[in-house]
Amino acid sequence: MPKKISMEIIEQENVGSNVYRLTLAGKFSAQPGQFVQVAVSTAYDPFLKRPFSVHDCSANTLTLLYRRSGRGTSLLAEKKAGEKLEVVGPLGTGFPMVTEDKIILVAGGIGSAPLFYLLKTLQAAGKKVAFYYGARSKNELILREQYQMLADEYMEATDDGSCGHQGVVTELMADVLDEEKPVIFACGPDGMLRAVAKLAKRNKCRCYVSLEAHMACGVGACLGCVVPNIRGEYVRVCVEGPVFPAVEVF
Amino acid sequence: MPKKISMEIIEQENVGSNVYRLTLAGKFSAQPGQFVQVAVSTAYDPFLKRPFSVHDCSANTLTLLYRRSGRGTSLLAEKKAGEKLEVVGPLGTGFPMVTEDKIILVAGGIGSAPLFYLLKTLQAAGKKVAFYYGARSKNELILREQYQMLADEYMEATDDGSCGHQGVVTELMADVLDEEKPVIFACGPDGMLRAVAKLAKRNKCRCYVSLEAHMACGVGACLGCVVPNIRGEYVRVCVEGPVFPAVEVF
Amino acid sequence: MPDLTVSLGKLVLKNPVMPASGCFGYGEEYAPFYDLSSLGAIVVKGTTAKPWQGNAPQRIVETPAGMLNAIGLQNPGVVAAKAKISQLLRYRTPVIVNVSGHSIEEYKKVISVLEEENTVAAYEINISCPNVKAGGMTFGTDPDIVNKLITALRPLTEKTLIVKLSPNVTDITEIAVAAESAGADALSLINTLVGMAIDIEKKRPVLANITGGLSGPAVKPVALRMVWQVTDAVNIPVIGMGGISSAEDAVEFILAGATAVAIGAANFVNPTVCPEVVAGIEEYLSSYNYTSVREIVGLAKRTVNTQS
Amino acid sequence: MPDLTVSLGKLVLKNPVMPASGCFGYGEEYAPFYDLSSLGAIVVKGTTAKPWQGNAPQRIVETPAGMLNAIGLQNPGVVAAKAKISQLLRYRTPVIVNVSGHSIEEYKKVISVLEEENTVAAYEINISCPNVKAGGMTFGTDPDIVNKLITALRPLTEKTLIVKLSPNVTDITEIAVAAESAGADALSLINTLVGMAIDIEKKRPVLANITGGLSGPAVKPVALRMVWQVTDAVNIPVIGMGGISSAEDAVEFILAGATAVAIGAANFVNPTVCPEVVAGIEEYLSSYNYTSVREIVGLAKRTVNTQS
Ligand SMILES: Cc1cc2nc3c(=O)[nH]c(=O)nc-3n(C[C@H](O)[C@H](O)[C@H](O)COP(=O)(O)OP(=O)(O)OC[C@H]3O[C@@H](n4cnc5c(N)ncnc54)[C@H](O)[C@@H]3O)c2cc1C
Ligand SMILES: Cc1cc2nc3c(=O)[nH]c(=O)nc-3n(C[C@H](O)[C@H](O)[C@H](O)COP(=O)(O)OP(=O)(O)OC[C@H]3O[C@@H](n4cnc5c(N)ncnc54)[C@H](O)[C@@H]3O)c2cc1C
Ligand SMILES: Cc1cc2nc3c(=O)[nH]c(=O)nc-3n(C[C@H](O)[C@H](O)[C@H](O)COP(=O)(O)O)c2cc1C
Ligand SMILES: Cc1cc2nc3c(=O)[nH]c(=O)nc-3n(C[C@H](O)[C@H](O)[C@H](O)COP(=O)(O)O)c2cc1C
Ligand code: FES
Ligand code: FES
Repeated sequence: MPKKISMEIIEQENVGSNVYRLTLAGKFSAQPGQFVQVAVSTAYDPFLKRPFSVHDCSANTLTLLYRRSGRGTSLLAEKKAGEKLEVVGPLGTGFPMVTEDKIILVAGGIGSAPLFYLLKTLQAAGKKVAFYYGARSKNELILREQYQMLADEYMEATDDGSCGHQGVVTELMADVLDEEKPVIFACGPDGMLRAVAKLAKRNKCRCYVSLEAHMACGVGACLGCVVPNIRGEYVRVCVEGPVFPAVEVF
Repeated sequence: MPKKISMEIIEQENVGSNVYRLTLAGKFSAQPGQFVQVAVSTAYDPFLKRPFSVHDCSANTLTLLYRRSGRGTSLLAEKKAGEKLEVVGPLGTGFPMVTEDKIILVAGGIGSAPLFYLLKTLQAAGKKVAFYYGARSKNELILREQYQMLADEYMEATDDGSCGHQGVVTELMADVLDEEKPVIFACGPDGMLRAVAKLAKRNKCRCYVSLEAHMACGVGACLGCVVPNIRGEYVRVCVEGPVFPAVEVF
Repeated sequence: MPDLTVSLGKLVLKNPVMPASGCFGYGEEYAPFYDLSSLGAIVVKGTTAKPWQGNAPQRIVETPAGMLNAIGLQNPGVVAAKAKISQLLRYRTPVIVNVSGHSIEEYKKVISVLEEENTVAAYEINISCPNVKAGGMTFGTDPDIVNKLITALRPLTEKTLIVKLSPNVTDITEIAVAAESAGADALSLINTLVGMAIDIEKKRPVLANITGGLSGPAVKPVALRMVWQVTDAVNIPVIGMGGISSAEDAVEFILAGATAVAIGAANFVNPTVCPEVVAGIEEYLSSYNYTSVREIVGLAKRTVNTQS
Repeated sequence: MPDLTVSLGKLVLKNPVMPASGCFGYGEEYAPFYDLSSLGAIVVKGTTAKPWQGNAPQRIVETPAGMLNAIGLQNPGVVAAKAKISQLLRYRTPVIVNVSGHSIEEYKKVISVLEEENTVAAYEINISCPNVKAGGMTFGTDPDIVNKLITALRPLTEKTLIVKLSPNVTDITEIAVAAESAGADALSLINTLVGMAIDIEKKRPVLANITGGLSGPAVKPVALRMVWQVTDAVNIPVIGMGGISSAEDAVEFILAGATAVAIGAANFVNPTVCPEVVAGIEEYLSSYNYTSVREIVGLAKRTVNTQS
């Protein structure tokens, strides 16, 4: 059940070029892949709350990982420990629990944000989790060490070859998909998600993707965040998503 | 010449119930009674800059004294040392230099703000300055000790009698005006200013009052801040004022 | 405790606060945040005769102190909506259905279907949606068409008939009077102002629909002025809306002449804004010793008239 | 370095940025902050045949991301204004005079007096001021009156005649077309939206005039939409304004179809906004390798047409 809650900032760390990890205190629980809406201002401008995935959470903390990319995230990045933030959540439909034991997480840049909590949750449930991480360049493989350390398998790719395989991350996945038929959970830029979904389809793997959309309410009331599903109906990213079976939306 | 300048907060002190003294660093100079416009937000809401009198200034600092009374001053009160503020100033017409040697300053509550710098400037010019300070209650006689210490004469009055004479400050002034014919400089609530002006007129003393008005530009361009003068013409508080000869406006 | 009840035609509300249509889905979305029975009424999404798919995304964009939306009245159609609406009855607060269409026939269809059961407390006739190609706002800018539409709908129901006006007109009082004389029991205003935004990197409009409807705090001054004007021009009650985000905002609308208020975009930013506004209005009334909210409806006009 | 020059009728501007009338006094107020010759033009306060006293205070009030003003066209009258205007010639940038009046005769008087000398570069005919009782906005909401007024003024001058439109209308293109067909060389839009605010403690309108004109970032989406619509409907250049506070905002208006832009309330908040916008437009053009600002006038429309 979502609620509106005022949380205190415990820590705000710059963990990479323009990327911040924000840890908040307060009673909070969520499923991996769910998100929260965060107030970046107490005035009327910027007006809307900002959606961020749950990067991590425990009974008394919520951690977000975000890239400073516009007005709202810039204001957020200026906040200091001790300040309060109004948060609404948990929201949306996260990654499903699956019966398969072999799982592949595919992250593109800051799209790694929800996959940390997912990785930990899956491992706690006894799954073997491979982590495939792609980005334009090494400095966009945010917090790569933490995934490298935790994941049962870890592979990385950069467009410019500054780290791992030079090329796109899907190029690393073809063989594994063919042989092991894992379930795939992916989050990242649209182009990457489509490539992953295509590969999954070809290899008959189940694949779930986490989408982004411009949101107002975040709770399903405004119909602002829709994407077309394969039947051409508009479905809400904030309720039916943000995680969708890839075959539903691509 | 007014300019737009980004100033760093050196200190922000709470010096009384809801009153703050804000010290800013930057090359700045002003006449007593002039004011500045301060940006309270970098976003579009609150939209307008806020006008504050120069409470004190030296070659490299500007000090403001303000009461937290609404949205803008609340945001201002949250700012911390090290943050930057955009300031436009010095603006307006301040208190005139006068040839008389005996001067009375009359302050009503937070209206004392511009009179500190005025007091120091007048004394530096060799004037004898009496300071008459009125407020509803002792806790609104902001920074009373500093005026008490500096002024050549110091008198105070509160509505509730919690400090000094019980009653309005003008009740303390009648005799002095009659005998010494000082020049009067006053700043405070409209009712007080009118009472001071009336008393001054009766005693044939010259009297200058500092007015407030809702402002947009602060530089004379919008005609938003006008008050009617005695000829019924609208004059700009931000250019022709904020200090006016009392006989011009009351 | 001050009396918060107000009347819109035959309909009595326990308090003057309701969500604005399209900003509250079919109600359930905000049920996790508070007890919906604390609302004066529940107003549901614009409902049409057949299902509407709505506009292509991007449908919303933030603007200074506001937002643009171009949802395009996506809704499941009146038959499916009816089922959802009956779910709301358990909240023991009146349900108001916002009715839209491309033609008079379509509006009639919606009301006829809903009249089959006694679930709806009032109809809000949306003649002002800026985001649909035919119908919608075009209905709301011509007094003759408004008169024709409301005259056609009036016989279909004994329920309170509210007409929701567009602010995108030269003279909103003209439309208000047309609606009143055709038998409307109350008026809602304002719907959104037509606006747009351009993406300067992509060099094209941000919204797929090109234009959208502006709402939120940015529009409050315009909405308040229109409520002031319309309540001078008609004798039926007005539901004021446009940018209300706090009890103070709501009180401004009531002092300007609104009998009730609706809250739209502010729900998105603060999911508990509606009950907070109810509590805040009550506090305001108490602090000035008013015994009923009805005492302050239009009070600012009386103040002006007394002073001048 | 991209070419920033644009033309409004016969008038060539060195760049497309100017202050909006009423937000820049008679120019001198902002002279301490930067060299006024960096402006594309200087636009002075609404000027009338006789001196106008303006409205009683309170004249302005802040609103979410904007402000309301009810100045009521306080100005010293055309004769005194003429002297101030000649002072501006030393900035070697065109001076545009905003002309107002209660009647066609009064508008004519202003132009006749200013035509006595060759100081003014263009006239901006204000048919849209919401803050004066007679004339003002009433002129701007009726296409026939607009046509009559501009037809009467056109023979008085060979200078560029700009007509400033009101956004408080159902169909702004209708008014735009009326002005164009009566001989206007260019259009300015938008003037302010009529709005109001209420003081809930005093229980009366904040502004002595009751209503005022809304401007600032809050209105930008509405202004941009109207520029988009009007530049579809007429063939004369448009000066876009309404909420412009940054070069990005200005570029949005130019992409929407504006040939030049004017900046109003943002001057109050940032006294150096005008030259900053000039520099920012230049930077934008350079970053996309445009050689002239004229290449991007209306570009967002062409993008939409190509894509659909
Ligand atoms: C379900 C969901 C989860 C997300 N999780 C994360 C996360 O964990 N980490 C992270 O860095 N980012 C995440 N994003 C993207 C994040 O919401 C945007 O980066 C952020 O809103 C940008 O705000 P801004 O004010 O800085 O940008 P601006 O461009 O100034 O924002 C203007 C408006 O556009 C919206 N907007 C801008 N970019 C996006 C975007 N990519 N997606 C949706 N709305 C956008 C803003 O919310 C705002 O309403 C998520 C988005 C969604 C929908
Ligand atoms: C020339 C001048 C000098 C001033 N000097 C001081 C000073 O030294 N110390 C001090 O505490 N106050 C001073 N004031 C008053 C101060 O400007 C207001 O208290 C402040 O603007 C309130 O802002 P807010 O956002 O907190 O209030 P809000 O009520 O939220 O402000 C809303 C709007 O009203 C305006 N406003 C509100 N109150 C006043 C007021 N009293 N006068 C003018 N505009 C107002 C604001 O600027 C803003 O535009 C001065 C005012 C003027 C005109
Ligand atoms: C996302 C969204 C959807 C809306 N949908 C409808 C609708 O279906 N029918 C309607 O009459 N008004 C609709 N409106 C208009 C609102 O009901 C309200 O009139 C307007 O938003 C002004 O109020 P606000 O500023 O509080 O949002 C919608 C507004 C928004 C923001
Ligand atoms: C204080 C003030 C005074 C104005 N006076 C005039 C005027 O005299 N003549 C006129 O045509 N427009 C006048 N306007 C309207 C502006 O020129 C401009 O059209 C409007 O404010 C929208 O631009 P903005 O949002 O950038 O302020 C005035 C606006 C303000 C805020
Ligand atoms: S953001 Fe409102 S429905 Fe998804
Ligand atoms: S505040 Fe603009 S003229 Fe004084």
